[in-house]
Amino acid sequence: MLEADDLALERGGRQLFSAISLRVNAGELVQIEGANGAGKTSLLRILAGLSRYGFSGQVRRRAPQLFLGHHSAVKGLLTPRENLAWHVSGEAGNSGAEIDQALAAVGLYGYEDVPSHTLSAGQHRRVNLARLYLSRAPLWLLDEPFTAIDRVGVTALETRLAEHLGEGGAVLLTSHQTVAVPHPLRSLDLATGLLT
Amino acid sequence: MLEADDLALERGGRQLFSAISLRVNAGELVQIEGANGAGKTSLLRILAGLSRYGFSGQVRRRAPQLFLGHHSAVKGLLTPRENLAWHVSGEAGNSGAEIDQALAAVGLYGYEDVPSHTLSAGQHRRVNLARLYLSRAPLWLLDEPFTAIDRVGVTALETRLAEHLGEGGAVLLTSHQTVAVPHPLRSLDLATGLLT
Amino acid sequence: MNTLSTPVFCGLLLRRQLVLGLRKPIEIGNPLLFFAMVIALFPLGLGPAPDTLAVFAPGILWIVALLSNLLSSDGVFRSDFEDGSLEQLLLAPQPLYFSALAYVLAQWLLTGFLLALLSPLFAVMLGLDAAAIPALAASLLLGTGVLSLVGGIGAALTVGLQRGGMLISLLILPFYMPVLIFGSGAVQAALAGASAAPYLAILGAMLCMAVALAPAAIAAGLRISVDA
Amino acid sequence: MNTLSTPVFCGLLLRRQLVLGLRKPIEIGNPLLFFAMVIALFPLGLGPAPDTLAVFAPGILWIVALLSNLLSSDGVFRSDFEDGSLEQLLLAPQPLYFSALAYVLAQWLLTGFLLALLSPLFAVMLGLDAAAIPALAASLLLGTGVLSLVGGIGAALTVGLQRGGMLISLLILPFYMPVLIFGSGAVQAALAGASAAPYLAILGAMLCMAVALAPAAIAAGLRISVDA
Amino acid sequence: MWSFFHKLGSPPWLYRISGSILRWLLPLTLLALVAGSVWGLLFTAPDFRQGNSYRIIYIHVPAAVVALAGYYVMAIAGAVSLIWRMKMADIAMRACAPIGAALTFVALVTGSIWGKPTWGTWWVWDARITSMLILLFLYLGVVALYEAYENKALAAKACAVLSLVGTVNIPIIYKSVDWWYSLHQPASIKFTGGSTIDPSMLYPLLFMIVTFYALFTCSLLLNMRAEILQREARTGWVRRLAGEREPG
Amino acid sequence: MYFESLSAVLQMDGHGGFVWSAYLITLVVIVYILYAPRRREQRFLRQLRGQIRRNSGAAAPVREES
Ligand code: HEM
Ligand SMILES: Nc1ncnc2c1ncn2[C@@H]1O[C@H](COP(=O)(O)OP(=O)(O)OP(=O)(O)O)[C@@H](O)[C@H]1O
Ligand SMILES: Nc1ncnc2c1ncn2[C@@H]1O[C@H](COP(=O)(O)OP(=O)(O)OP(=O)(O)O)[C@@H](O)[C@H]1O
Ligand SMILES: [Mg+2]
Ligand SMILES: [Mg+2]
Repeated sequence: MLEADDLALERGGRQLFSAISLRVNAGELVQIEGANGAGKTSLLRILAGLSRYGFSGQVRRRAPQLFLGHHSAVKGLLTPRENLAWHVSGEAGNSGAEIDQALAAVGLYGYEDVPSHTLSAGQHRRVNLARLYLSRAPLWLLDEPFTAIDRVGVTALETRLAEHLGEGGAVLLTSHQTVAVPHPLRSLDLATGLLT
Repeated sequence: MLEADDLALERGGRQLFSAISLRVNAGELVQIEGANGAGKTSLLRILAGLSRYGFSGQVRRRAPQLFLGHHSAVKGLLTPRENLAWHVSGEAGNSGAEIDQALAAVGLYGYEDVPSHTLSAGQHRRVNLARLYLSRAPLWLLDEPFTAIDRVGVTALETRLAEHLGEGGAVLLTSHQTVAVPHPLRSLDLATGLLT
Repeated sequence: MNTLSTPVFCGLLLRRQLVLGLRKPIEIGNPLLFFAMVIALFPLGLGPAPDTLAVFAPGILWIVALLSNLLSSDGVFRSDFEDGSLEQLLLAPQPLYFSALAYVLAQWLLTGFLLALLSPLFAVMLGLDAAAIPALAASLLLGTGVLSLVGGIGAALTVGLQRGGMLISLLILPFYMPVLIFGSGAVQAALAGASAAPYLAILGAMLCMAVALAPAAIAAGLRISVDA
Repeated sequence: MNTLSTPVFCGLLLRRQLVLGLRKPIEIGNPLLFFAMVIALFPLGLGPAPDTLAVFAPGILWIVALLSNLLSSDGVFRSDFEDGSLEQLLLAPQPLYFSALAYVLAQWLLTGFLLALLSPLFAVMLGLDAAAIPALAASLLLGTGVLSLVGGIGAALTVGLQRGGMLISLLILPFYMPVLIFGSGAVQAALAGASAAPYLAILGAMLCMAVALAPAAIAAGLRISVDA
Repeated sequence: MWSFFHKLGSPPWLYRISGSILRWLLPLTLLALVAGSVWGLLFTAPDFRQGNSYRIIYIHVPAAVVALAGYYVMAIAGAVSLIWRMKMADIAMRACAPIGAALTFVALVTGSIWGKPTWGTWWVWDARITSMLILLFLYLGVVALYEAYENKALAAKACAVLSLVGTVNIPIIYKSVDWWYSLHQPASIKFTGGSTIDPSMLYPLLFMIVTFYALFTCSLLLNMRAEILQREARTGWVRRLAGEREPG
Repeated sequence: MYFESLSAVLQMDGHGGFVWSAYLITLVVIVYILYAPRRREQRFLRQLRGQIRRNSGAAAPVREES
């Protein structure tokens, strides 16, 4: 679904990574690993097409994708329901019932109509994660999706990832935690460029 | 160092917690536990003295404290060194060498003079965490200090916590991860109000 | 893929921006009160002689319209940049050109359009001749559209910067100047008993050009800003 | 505890705010350029006739000073609120009164003070009589101090709100108006050949009062905002 | 033809060729500046109305003319950089802005100095002066935007967008300012218009205009050379160059 | 030569101050626009030499390009 060849990036006078080649296939989860500042987010943004200058190498995107970054893209003034219904990602058009279901799935049942800025840090991120229950994009690019989520939430998320992989989707994520899914899991070490 | 009696808080029409009593002594680490939205951050802000209205119960602060919240309090336009040297917390006056040492301790050696907004998410938080190496406050209140930090960083942080506890300090923190320190570790479950 | 069609998507975007602008009912009043207060500053500062005020009313109203546009242009994309919404917008399958237009339209409805609607009231406050009021409202309606579009370019180019606040004014104020000239020119012509039509035609032409070109520049600016 | 003494701490705060405002040398030019541009709007809007411009120059310069203060007041505490610095400031052992003063001082140095320094240049461009220039500079120097302090109160009260932008103008503009009246009054007195001293004395008294009282109000406002 | 364009896109080639151009152009320009100034200051007759103050024309008008042309050079370079993604166009565009701003500043300051003895005022809101002031704002906007971006490749892209928007707008700004001025018709001050100029004054003026173009070119090349080195800091040829120039 | 004496050149019938200050300011600006890029280039090369010397032990990543 996603192919990248020989990616290299230099930022602030440091070579972050080089010779990264990567192929993400259906039903596969790839975890990008590296220390803080290794360049995981930078790589993900290149793969998503948000960074277009300053790197070398090719990226071919063969399937629609869903990108969830460090920032939650949740508007504090809107309610969780509005946030999902009018999302700027353009991939919306879900019915109200679907949205409520997705919010319930991320544990926000009862919070559909409060302004999002009154939510706690983890609940705020969960609003964004509800998009994983709404999107039909086959390829997911997730940047530290588990940040600020409690243990129960992490398990629920892992279940959802497994479900998506089972339906023929693919996931590329960064995380400092280990991800437990009953599916082929490969990890890309940024420091060495090795995919294992 | 910190005593709280019979704290109760209601927000957005929900009773977040009630009958929370708590005593934090020197050399002790207390972890506040609860699901997303349980009220951990709210409780910590009450204990720190940032929330002064809307709760019931008493808090007695008997020692100077260091509070690190969800927000990093790191200015993107300033360099890490400047951020620590001119910190608005007022508890500064460290020499340049001390600051560089603290930055090195959190793995930011070589990043002392780049604008902080070019740092990665984890590095950004590490700038703030460097204050744990500079502060001489005996009581630390930390709200999810491990967010966005890689595994090596978490271990280093745990070492620092243990050191602080060994020196007679006390730590009150919230985290969704388990904290490994060779010291008495108690946890406060917000849902039940029990301290174990 | 459940992708929305471009018009529907832009409609939803517009709605989102309007709701964000007017989350609380009291906020519809704020921009108007702001205009009223700033306009009240002029008699206080320039001296309240009614005849001079009336002569300079077109210029004063236009300058206030321009400044209030400047003020609100800065924020069009900022909060969306900071919370990551802008990234999502760039990744959306719909063309960015039309999304940019929707953003600008929302901003215009909340500033220029409202001001144009209420300008007769302010004109009366400053003692402007009633004959010039239609020209004033029409010139504001057309001209503030250009201002919003040009302001959007400045906002898009500076939103990714750590200190965009002052910079955006430097970038767009020169481009605002022709609008100010023709806008206040239209009202002055009407005051002098001449026809305001040529001025309005020029403002209309500028608006057409801005509608056609500015969204492309905004889109380019947003891509650059998100990349930074 | 290695707590800093209050004067040292406020000095560091002031330095921090100034560095944040002027990270690069080029940024000192931005506020100046902004003033020049906004002042250039007035001839464009009101017409280039030198005699009317000269008459209106005191009012124009004072209105620009007021608006630029209004514009920048909103941001004094906002970024510090959003990134958590403000929480830390409230927890600092130093009295908030003096910290608030340091914030306002930094903002004033970057707006009012700069404008006062450059006002002679702009006055010449608008054709103001040279005899009135000292009164102009002095009135701006005193008056913008009051504006910054009052603006700080508005900023502190609204910083915690999701949409403070326009609200702050409504809160503080009424308090700005007396300053505008006495400020432009001082220049007009000098123009008319009378002494500007009584006006300046009133502005000075207002400044003293504002320095004494406003920081306390700002401190209270900040505590409320952080609590929300 | 294409190979020429290809070479134009190559930093080391441009660095070398600009060096050899500057070797003769720079001394020649400096010489011409001195010669033109001496010609204008000492060897022409004074204007019959303005007396000797008119000698400012030999720097005032060339600076104004070249400053205006510079904006178009910048915008064209910006367009090339956006459309063909040519690195050197980026660099040229970035170099134009400060030079253009400096020349505009010269035109305004010398004009202002000229205005005092001629019109008795330092400043009037005349159409030409006002539009030149706006041009200064436009240039400074580009400089400020470039400086504000941390990543210089993106800064150049942003400035290219801005200068293109400016190109569309400059004619509008000029027309509108003309219109604005004629609308208000202030009677007190009038330009005489350029048509009355005497050939004995015209030739040194033309000479100085050409010289200012050469000056612009020199400064542009010098700026581009500095910028090329900084952008190519990690390449072998720059490192070798630094080694060659090792003093001692 | 139009003027008879040096003092006539300097005074220019009372307009000398204006004319000469205009030329002086122009001179300063011209020197600046020619000198500033040169200085930038020299300073950069000096920095680069220092950097090369510092990194001479470790192999610095060098990109060969046309
Ligand atoms: C502060 C600004 C300026 C002042 C006070 C000023 C003043 C003057 C004066 C006094 C003259 C002689 C006019 C005459 O022969 O009676 C003149 C000529 C001229 N100025 Fe300026 N000027 C200024 C800015 C500019 C600018 C910005 C431009 C460029 C667009 C410009 C272009 C010219 C040209 C082309 C001439 C010679 C043609 C002519 O004699 O009309 N001036 N200026
Ligand atoms: N705008 C920028 N300018 C210069 N350097 C940058 C910029 N953005 C990022 N960097 C550098 O790139 C490196 C990688 O950043 P990135 O955000 O990709 O790291 P990451 O692997 O996602 O780290 P984390 O685990 O902390 O999220 C950082 O060291 C940072 O200093
Ligand atoms: N300003 C507010 N108005 C109304 N309700 C609020 C407000 N702030 C927080 N709340 C509510 O208080 C609850 C607790 O929030 P808090 O931030 O304390 O949770 P938390 O335990 O820290 O969660 P997390 O693990 O996600 O950080 C949330 O459910 C939230 O909806
Ligand atoms: Mg990251
Ligand atoms: Mg929390």
